[in-house]
Amino acid sequence: PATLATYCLMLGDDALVLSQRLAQWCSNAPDLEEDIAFANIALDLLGQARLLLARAAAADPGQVPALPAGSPVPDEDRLAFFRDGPQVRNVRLAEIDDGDFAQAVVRVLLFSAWRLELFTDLVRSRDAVLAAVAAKGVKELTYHRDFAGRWFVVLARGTAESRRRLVAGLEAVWPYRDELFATHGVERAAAQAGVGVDPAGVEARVEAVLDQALGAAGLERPDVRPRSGVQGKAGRDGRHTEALSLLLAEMQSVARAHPEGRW
Amino acid sequence: PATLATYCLMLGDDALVLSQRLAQWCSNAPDLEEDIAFANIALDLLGQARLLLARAAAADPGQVPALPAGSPVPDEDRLAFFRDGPQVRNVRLAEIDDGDFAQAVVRVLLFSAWRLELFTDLVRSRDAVLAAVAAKGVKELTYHRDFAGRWFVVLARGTAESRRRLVAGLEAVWPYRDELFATHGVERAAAQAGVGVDPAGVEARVEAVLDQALGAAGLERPDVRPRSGVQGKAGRDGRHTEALSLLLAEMQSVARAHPEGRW
Amino acid sequence: MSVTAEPQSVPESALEEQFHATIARKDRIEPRDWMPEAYRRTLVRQVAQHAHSEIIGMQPEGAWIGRAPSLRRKAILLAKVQDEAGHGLYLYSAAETLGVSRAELTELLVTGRQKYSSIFNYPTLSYADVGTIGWLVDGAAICNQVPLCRTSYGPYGRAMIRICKEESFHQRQGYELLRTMMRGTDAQRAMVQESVDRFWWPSLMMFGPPDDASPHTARSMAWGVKTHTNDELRQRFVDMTVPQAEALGVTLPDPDLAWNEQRGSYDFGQPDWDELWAVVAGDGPCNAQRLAHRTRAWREGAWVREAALAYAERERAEHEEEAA
Amino acid sequence: MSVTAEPQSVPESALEEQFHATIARKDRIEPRDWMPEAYRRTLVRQVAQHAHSEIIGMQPEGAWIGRAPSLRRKAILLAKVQDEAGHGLYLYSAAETLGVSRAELTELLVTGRQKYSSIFNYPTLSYADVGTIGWLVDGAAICNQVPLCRTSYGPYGRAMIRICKEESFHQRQGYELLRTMMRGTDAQRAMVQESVDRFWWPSLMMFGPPDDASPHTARSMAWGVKTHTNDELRQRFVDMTVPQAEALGVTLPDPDLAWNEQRGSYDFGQPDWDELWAVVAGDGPCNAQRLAHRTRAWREGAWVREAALAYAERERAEHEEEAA
Repeated sequence: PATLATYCLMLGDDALVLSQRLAQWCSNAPDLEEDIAFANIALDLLGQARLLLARAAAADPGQVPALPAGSPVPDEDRLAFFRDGPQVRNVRLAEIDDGDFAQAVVRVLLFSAWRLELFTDLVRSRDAVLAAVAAKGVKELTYHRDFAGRWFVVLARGTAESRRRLVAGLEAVWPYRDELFATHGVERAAAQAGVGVDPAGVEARVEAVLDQALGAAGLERPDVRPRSGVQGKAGRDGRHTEALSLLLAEMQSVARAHPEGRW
Repeated sequence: PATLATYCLMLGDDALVLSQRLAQWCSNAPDLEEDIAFANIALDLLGQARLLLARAAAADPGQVPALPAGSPVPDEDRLAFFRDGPQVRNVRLAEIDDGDFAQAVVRVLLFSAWRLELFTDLVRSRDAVLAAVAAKGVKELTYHRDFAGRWFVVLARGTAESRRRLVAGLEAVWPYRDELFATHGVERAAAQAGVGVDPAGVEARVEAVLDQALGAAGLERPDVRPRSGVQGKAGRDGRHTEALSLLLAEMQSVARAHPEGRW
Repeated sequence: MSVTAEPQSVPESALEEQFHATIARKDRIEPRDWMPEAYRRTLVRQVAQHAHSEIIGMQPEGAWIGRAPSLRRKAILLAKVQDEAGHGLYLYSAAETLGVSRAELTELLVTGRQKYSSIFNYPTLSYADVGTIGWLVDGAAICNQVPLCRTSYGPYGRAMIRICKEESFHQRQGYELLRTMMRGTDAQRAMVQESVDRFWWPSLMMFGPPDDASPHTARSMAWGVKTHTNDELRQRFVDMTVPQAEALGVTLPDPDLAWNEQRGSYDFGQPDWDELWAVVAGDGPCNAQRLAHRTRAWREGAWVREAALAYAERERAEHEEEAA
Repeated sequence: MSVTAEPQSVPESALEEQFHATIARKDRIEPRDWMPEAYRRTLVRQVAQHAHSEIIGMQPEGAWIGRAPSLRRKAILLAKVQDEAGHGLYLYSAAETLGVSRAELTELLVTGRQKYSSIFNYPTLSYADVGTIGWLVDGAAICNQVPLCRTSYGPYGRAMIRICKEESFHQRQGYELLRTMMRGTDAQRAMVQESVDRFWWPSLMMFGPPDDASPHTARSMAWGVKTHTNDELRQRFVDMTVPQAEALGVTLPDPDLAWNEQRGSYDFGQPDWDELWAVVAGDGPCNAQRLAHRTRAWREGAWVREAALAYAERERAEHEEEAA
């Protein structure tokens, strides 16, 4: 149960943190259609996060932060708002700053192409909840990937400026790619137990999708090396970038000011 | 004692909030000398804030936020880290975003010219602590005002670009000027009790200082109207700009995560 | 939502007679129909101002998406702000049927030549404001907007039907948030009261100045663009809201508020109209901030819109080549 | 703090003999003195790298000034980061005595042609990191730097004396923060341990690669620029730190750490040198972020520096006119 719970936190935190980032576009996007599209993606990911955090709490109540006796805060919110950075398990790709619209597009493309393949396999999880989350998520992630893929090509083939920015975005985001496929012990154990998916197993399929997008855009893979972690550990171990603690400080500020609040 | 305490919070919050803003320049200033100068000003204001918050707590312990029994958090930190926006009493000038260096210079000039005149009179407060804080502060604020005044002239007479930015900064900051001299009920009561200073009484002296700076810079007073409050209430009543709640969210995040922490 | 227009001329042509007959039998004017230039200009201004209000209105609530204190509330708020973007879309589309583009209207907004609802020049200072905006601000907007569903211009009226449906959903959500918070801690109850204290008067101002100071009301009503006076709508809002405030357990900050048995309505005090004029003139607490935010987002997105245009042009050219 | 230089040539001139004699009797070389070009270049690089390290080093700690959890700690941290700016100033001044300007050196930094200490490419992830950086990182820096107070180049050595004094003050403050936190809540103790787990190995890497992989050590020692080998300094640091960790109540994350009675020193494991090389090559967790931050601040400040220059020029011209 601890493995299942931690595994759910990993997938849930990926969605929660990226949802938080993407929601920042709302009222800041290049046009209303993109305000709406980013909000849609953020809402889908938030929905996934809620189901996954609730599943984590049910699987292992011991991982849910304690609050003052009688606090009405539900489990999903305890997990979202009362954990500190080292307990948060998302990959670093989900937390880095968005930069400009081009960088946001590249990040969503990479993230959703990867997560879509994970969820495609996760549909066969022995855990019925995870399987159901994955089945619902596959449809959502297909839309996210296609939205980002379309803009990827538009920006690559739009103007010289948009192409320049897209290439810069690609170089900024790509160093976080390898981490997506580095199997964590918990992921391995979850895969062996038949409840989770080993990310290393989806790498080839994700690569094929990305190569297709790069091809349509007339771009090469960026010539950048992976960003190292700290003593080999990264997001899945709670070793994040500095961006996460500021993201959490904002996200958790109201909830933490009212640990016994009803909302 | 409630009047004295609230009055100390007003002066203390002005210093605390502006200190927080100015500290953001550290590692972001145009050159090392300004990194150091902004840090100096921020440190001086932080020192003033600590003395004033401690005085407020001593004058009226009822205004100090309660924490779990046995919490070792000292009064000054309870006041700084465990009040919400509506309890925070600074003028809005202290909390607005810095914008660029020019806007920061204008803000510091306006703030320190005003506060220097307040403190010059506050030296005669019947409250010995306030009088001592003011006496120490007069020296500090003279330096702050002169630092900002020097840059005010340099930017005005430097390049066309720096002059353009200075004028823009002046127009952005000036609408918060009137609030500095609008006497709040607590300020009036404190002045009548001989412990505080009525800000309306220092307006003419502050104007003279600003006119001198404008003259040296070859600039007119900006042609902008004051920024209204909400039903006539503003910072001194806890009715702030949206910038303050984000500033507090960041500033209070670690302290609030550990209400029983020792630091 | 004030409207300004040229003095109305006496009907001269058959077209103009037809136009007035359509209005008189409460039918809709459609984009293909003839309409007086003053009517078109009035409508463009009103619809654009309404669209701008939706878009600027994303900011005060959007500021709290990142800080929503529960995941459920985060989803509700994000969906609501997204709806506002959607409302902006419908309304800009309605304006486009009158011959002006979204880009033109946005330029008029960011250069300060068109307005938006002054309520959004007040700051949001706590999460309770999300609830209060839903309850009071959306509530007042609905009072203003429900009559607009029957407005004489077809595309505008149909957009309003959809918008009003979503707005009343938002209003219920806002009220529900406040009700939940009132059942929470003392600090939460204080937060709700503080928020209501700030938003009550600005909400009353949303109906515009008193009738005797509203010069365009008569003409707009004759055109069927407006169907009730400012004071009528304001009274309706107060009568609707006071019992809700009692149910909620909050105090409305008006010492003159009292039930008038004779009128069968509540008497209430006057907002600070000087403050309204200051806010309308651009000196409200957030005017500069709202406009700067929208301008920045619009300018920063220019390269993306240009890229999309260039890409679409290229695609079209390639398709035409293939077709040839 | 690695140094690279041309192969040393045999002394030929009287000047060169004098230079070596000065070094041999442990006197200082001063700016007016003749010095071999390779010595000058080595020094410029080392002093610049040291200055850059102070300036880049402001970022990881500076990130927490805004979130310091007590006003006392906020003041301490702000003053410390300010000291780092001051150290940068002295060191750039020392470099300027060798004929290079601060602006030139900063351009070399932001364009990636000069380095800074790799330790600052690790992120700060909690407030405990402020303490750990003081204790371990400043501690390691002091071990590296105390010998530099006796370095052969006068301005550098004198800057180091002042810097070392302040650094040991910072180190004590960092240790004191951790000690206070260890007396706090369980969550605080866990935070300290997590921080030490992350910073222990990078601190050991601060002494550079093992001696057998450090090609320039011999030459730098001969020139009196360096006075101890990397491994000597690393051992000294470990021996100093282990008892402090015990007093603190934290576990250093090295299973091989053990007292060696015979050597009278601690045995310890090897850091992951591959990670060090990756970080040095630019692929550490924060290299891109640190450089982007410094570049942005420097570029954004350009108009201010230009304005100051233009103003100074004008003032000078006016004064000359008056004098004439």
